Amino acid sequence: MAILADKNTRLLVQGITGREGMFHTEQMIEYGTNVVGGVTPGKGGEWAVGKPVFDTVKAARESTGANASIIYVPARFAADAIFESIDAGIELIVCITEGVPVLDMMKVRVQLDQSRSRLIGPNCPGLLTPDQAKVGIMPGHIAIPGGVGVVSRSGTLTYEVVYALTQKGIGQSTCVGIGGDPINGTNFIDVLQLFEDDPQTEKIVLIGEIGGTDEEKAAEYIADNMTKPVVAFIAGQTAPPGKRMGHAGAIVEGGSGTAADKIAALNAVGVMVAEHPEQIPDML
Amino acid sequence: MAILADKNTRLLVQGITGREGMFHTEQMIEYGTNVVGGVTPGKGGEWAVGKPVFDTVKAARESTGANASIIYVPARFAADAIFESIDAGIELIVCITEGVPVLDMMKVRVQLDQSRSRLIGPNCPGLLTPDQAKVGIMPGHIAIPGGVGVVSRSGTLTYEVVYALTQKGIGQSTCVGIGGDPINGTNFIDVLQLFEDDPQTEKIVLIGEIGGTDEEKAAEYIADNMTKPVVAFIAGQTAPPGKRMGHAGAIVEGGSGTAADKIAALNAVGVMVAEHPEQIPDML
Amino acid sequence: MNLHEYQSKHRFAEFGVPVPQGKVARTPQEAYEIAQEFGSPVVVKAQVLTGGRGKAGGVKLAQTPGEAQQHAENILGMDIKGHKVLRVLLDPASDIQAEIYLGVTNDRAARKPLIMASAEGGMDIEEVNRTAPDKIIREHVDPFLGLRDYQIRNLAYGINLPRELWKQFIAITRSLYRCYVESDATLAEINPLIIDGNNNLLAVDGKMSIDDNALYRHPDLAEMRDTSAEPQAETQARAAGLSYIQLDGEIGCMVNGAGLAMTTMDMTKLFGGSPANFLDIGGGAKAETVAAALRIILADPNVKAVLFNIFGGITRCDEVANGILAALGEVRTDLPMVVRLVGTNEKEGREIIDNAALPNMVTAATLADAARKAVEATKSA
Amino acid sequence: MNLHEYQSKHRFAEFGVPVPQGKVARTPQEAYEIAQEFGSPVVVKAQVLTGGRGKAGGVKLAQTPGEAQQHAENILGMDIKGHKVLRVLLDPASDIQAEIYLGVTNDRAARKPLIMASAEGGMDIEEVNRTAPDKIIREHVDPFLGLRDYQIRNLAYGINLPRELWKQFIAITRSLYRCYVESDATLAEINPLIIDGNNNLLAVDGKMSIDDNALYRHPDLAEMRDTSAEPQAETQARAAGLSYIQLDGEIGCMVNGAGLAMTTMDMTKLFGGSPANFLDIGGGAKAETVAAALRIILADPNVKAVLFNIFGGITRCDEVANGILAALGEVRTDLPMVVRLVGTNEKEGREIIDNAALPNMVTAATLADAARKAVEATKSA
Repeated sequence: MAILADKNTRLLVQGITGREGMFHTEQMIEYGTNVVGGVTPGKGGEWAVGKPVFDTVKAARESTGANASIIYVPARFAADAIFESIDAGIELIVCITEGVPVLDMMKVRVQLDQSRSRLIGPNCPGLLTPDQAKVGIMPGHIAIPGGVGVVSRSGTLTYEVVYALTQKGIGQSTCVGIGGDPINGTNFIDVLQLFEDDPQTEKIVLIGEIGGTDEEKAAEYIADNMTKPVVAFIAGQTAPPGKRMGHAGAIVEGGSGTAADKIAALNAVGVMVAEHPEQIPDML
Repeated sequence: MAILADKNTRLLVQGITGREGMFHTEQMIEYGTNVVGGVTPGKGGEWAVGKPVFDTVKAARESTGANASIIYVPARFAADAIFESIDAGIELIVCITEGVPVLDMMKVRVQLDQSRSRLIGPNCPGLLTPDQAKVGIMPGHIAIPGGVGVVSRSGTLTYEVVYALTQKGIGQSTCVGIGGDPINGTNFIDVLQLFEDDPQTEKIVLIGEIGGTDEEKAAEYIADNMTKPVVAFIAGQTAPPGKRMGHAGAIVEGGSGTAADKIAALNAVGVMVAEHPEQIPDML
Repeated sequence: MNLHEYQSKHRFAEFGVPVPQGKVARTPQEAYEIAQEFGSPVVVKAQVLTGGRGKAGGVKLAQTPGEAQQHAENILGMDIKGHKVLRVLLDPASDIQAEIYLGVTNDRAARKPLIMASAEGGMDIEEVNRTAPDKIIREHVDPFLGLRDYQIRNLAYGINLPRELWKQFIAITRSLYRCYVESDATLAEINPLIIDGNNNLLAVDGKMSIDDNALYRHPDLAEMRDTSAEPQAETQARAAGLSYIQLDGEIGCMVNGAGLAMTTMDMTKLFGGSPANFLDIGGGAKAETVAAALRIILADPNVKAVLFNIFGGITRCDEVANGILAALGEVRTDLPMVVRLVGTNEKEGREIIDNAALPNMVTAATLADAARKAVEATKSA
Repeated sequence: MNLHEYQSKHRFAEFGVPVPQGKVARTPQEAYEIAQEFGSPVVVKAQVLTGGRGKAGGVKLAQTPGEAQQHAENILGMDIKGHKVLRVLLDPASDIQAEIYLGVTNDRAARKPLIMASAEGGMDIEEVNRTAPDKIIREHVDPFLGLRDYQIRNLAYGINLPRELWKQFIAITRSLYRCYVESDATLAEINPLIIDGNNNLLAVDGKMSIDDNALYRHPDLAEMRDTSAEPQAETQARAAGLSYIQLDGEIGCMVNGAGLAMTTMDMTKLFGGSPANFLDIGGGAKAETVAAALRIILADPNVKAVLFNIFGGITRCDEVANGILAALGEVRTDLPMVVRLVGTNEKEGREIIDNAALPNMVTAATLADAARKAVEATKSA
């Protein structure tokens, strides 16, 4: 089972002919992901990494039956690439690109909410369902199949945790990097729900960090909706408070956003929070 | 019962201090409609037609508990007035204003589709639920309560039909003028569905006219979903074809839009179409 | 409101669409001078607000200024579907290698703008739509997002446009869409968009319609309205705030409300007559409005009877009756008239008309009765 | 990226927000001249990219040019929360009758812009939010629809703004929102927006933050970045493409990835030490990047030990190890160093470090082990 990506994923790569896109496409194919083609405007009809290149997502989807796409285009084209995949009816869109402007993401969210597409990211490492599909840039060899679902706002910290699990022989159902941007496509709650519904997933590791209130909301959600055990880790306990200008941010977000607040919120609903990532395998 | 408007309607009038707004507010109150207040920016705190005036719909709703609003503002402010009512969570919005630009209405539709509000109009005579509520400009005295639902794209032609029914002693559940603009808030199908679900409504009169394909779609809907009998009339059999420029319109709308097409579509699904409006009472 | 070809292309050009550097002539002499100035073969094109000018002989190629003058002489003054040709556009003739269709319009069913392209542009595009609709590529536009580049690429890909033309095509399509939105157009169409011998795209013909309701936002466009070729009565009606369309029947109709006006026309036909016009006098029925409408109806020599059908809603029928009588004080006529007043105070209204006892005016109780009487009046006239 | 008050107000003014006609002085003499030019009492305000300058004595009223000079002398060079004051803004003093708060920011929870107003503006607005949140009126903005006038009226109504000021308030709020959107701002705040003695609204203080990710769309704003007051190391780090924040601990941290970098800092604390910095070297670990990072860490005199924590994902650990050694060839140090390499080829990477046998460098297998070793090194140093 696993969530979001598996053997049935038919993946398109938006930006397949770029340096990043090409490199990671090779890696994904090597891992066994079913990459069915790529999209680069103006290069339709060419081939890249042994896959056909199309001018538009619509044309690519019609030709390949793709149901997922991964985006490696530069930040200034990222919103348009997401809109294009939404418009073409792609079910799962993973945006690796970092540096997408916030106002662009606000518009993306409005369109997403009216669509049937799910977006992971932007500014994320993507998904890894061990031995089935790698849709992103996580190093594939650090993971093994199993019953632990991992969801994280971080990149290398996620790898650290997954690696620690694997070292102790604890396999993962799916590892999901939702990205650290203030506005993204999928948040903790969405992924927790998917893990709750996934028969393969038995336990969940949630990796948060300072900023925003997503961890606090996840805590509420866990209390109300989750039957499976969740273990958490929050990065940034020693981070200095951001140099926030003006009062608006404080008014909107209130006092929350610190690691201490998040840990307290999670503890309050019975979620154990690790002191450091290497403790996590023993807490499961 | 009836549909859309009844004794429980708590109506706001947007543009209550204008000439049109004031006149029709008087008429609506005289009919017995529960007008709870009005909105005119900059005139909050004043009174008009014996009702309190507010600066914004939000403020008016908070003070009065309004659940419906009717719009009499000039065309250039109509879209904004609709957005305001949607944003304030008004359930039923009736826009009498004619001359709203098409591009404005396209944007209104996008917002409407994301909201829980229903819009009737623009460019319509509004609603009349005999002896309960008049939300619009239909002459109240031509209608009597009963079991016939009337839905129409026209103004005075609707009155003609309602009057003909009343003359023969046939009462109406609710009379709905959906307006004749190319893009409006509520179409035939929406209202047919409401009538189908309304216990008071036994039979339905549908009054269409040339242009667009709404009558054809209504015919399909009737065949698939309606158990109550529908009688129709289509205006414009002798109207000359519009002076359409270019090919785009023909490509989009195909050959349809004529009265003959519409009558054929309705007949094909067993809907009787009157030769002239005065035949309608005898056909019910 | 429809724009002429030359107006549309000028507007397109303002938004960056490449068009021929054409000029408008009002006389054959002007046509000669323009052709001479261009120094190349020219196309002489009738400027009329209707289709089918090609089949009517309104478009001709001229190799020399003399030929251009000759064609202009033939075309100017021509009647094309009731429209008199008062101007011709002279465009330098293009080397047409292929004809593309590119148009954007509002799709009322989808409630969104729709942009369409086809490799098989030209006059037969509607036929293409009937026989091979897949050859027309369609993209709906979200009115908030606007036309996105990927949608233009979908069009280019769908019509198999040679890759070396994509950049031009994308720029032109962006421009056309921007022109459509920023003009509050209901139609902006290039047909054909040609590929010329130098592999350049050029908008050889163009059409635009503007949303009348949005003209207040575009005073520059409102000024472009050409009333010179439309029936004088329609111009007068617009000035009087009336909605009027001239037809070729015998019964002049005056009605309040468009739907009821059409129904009234239909009824005259049903009873064996024919309507001379569509005329909606709008809400209320003040004497001056009725008088203006009456003048327009009576100016039509075909009219043999006049039918008034007024539904008094908020307005009372007795007021309307007085309005009609006052109007007849200003505009006298001997033609038979049938008056039907219905709704509020209809009895009082009918009495006022009856008491006036005009020899050529009768009242009717129902619409059927009114239509029948009007038809009879034309037969016996 | 944060803008100074004078930059923010200048930007606001470009969009139509009324602001005092202030000028910036870099010396007391300039302050004297500006005050003399204004010929009225002035406010002398420290320009620093941090809050709390009022309480620190960075804002003073001056009745005369001499007083302005004196204040400027006191304020220039002041240290406010680690920020050195290099400029003062001189604004003509305003006759403040009331202080309104007006700000727009992106609400990440709602995923929309949020505009807020309060009749109780001024420095205590956050206190108002805590004690009487209803006194702050909030309107979320649909990013496609933009801020609508009725929303501004909701704000004006909600803060009980006198009706005669609505027109000004609507114009200012429209301008502020447009400035926010067209600058890709994450914050645009006027606090206070004052009502002066002539019943005019005036933006007396202003703050803006710009989305760093959107600066490519705003080269004019990007040029406004003021690095003169930030720690030199942060400027150098930005130039090298590193993400670096200086702290006051003893263990220099070099990590790939922000989350892992924070975790590494947290771990030093957990084991009784303290981090000297946050440093994310990003993806890969090329020798020149490592060298640049190492130079920045070693320039901090507080640093007593260096901790490398690199997760080799796509990059192999043996490559990273070589990168670190190469960097140490360029940047020499005697400080104790702990290297933890994990992920792809971690064994090979650790062997390379071990084989180099640098006397002051040890490897660690786990993060806990690494943190513990680094902390021990600082204690014994």
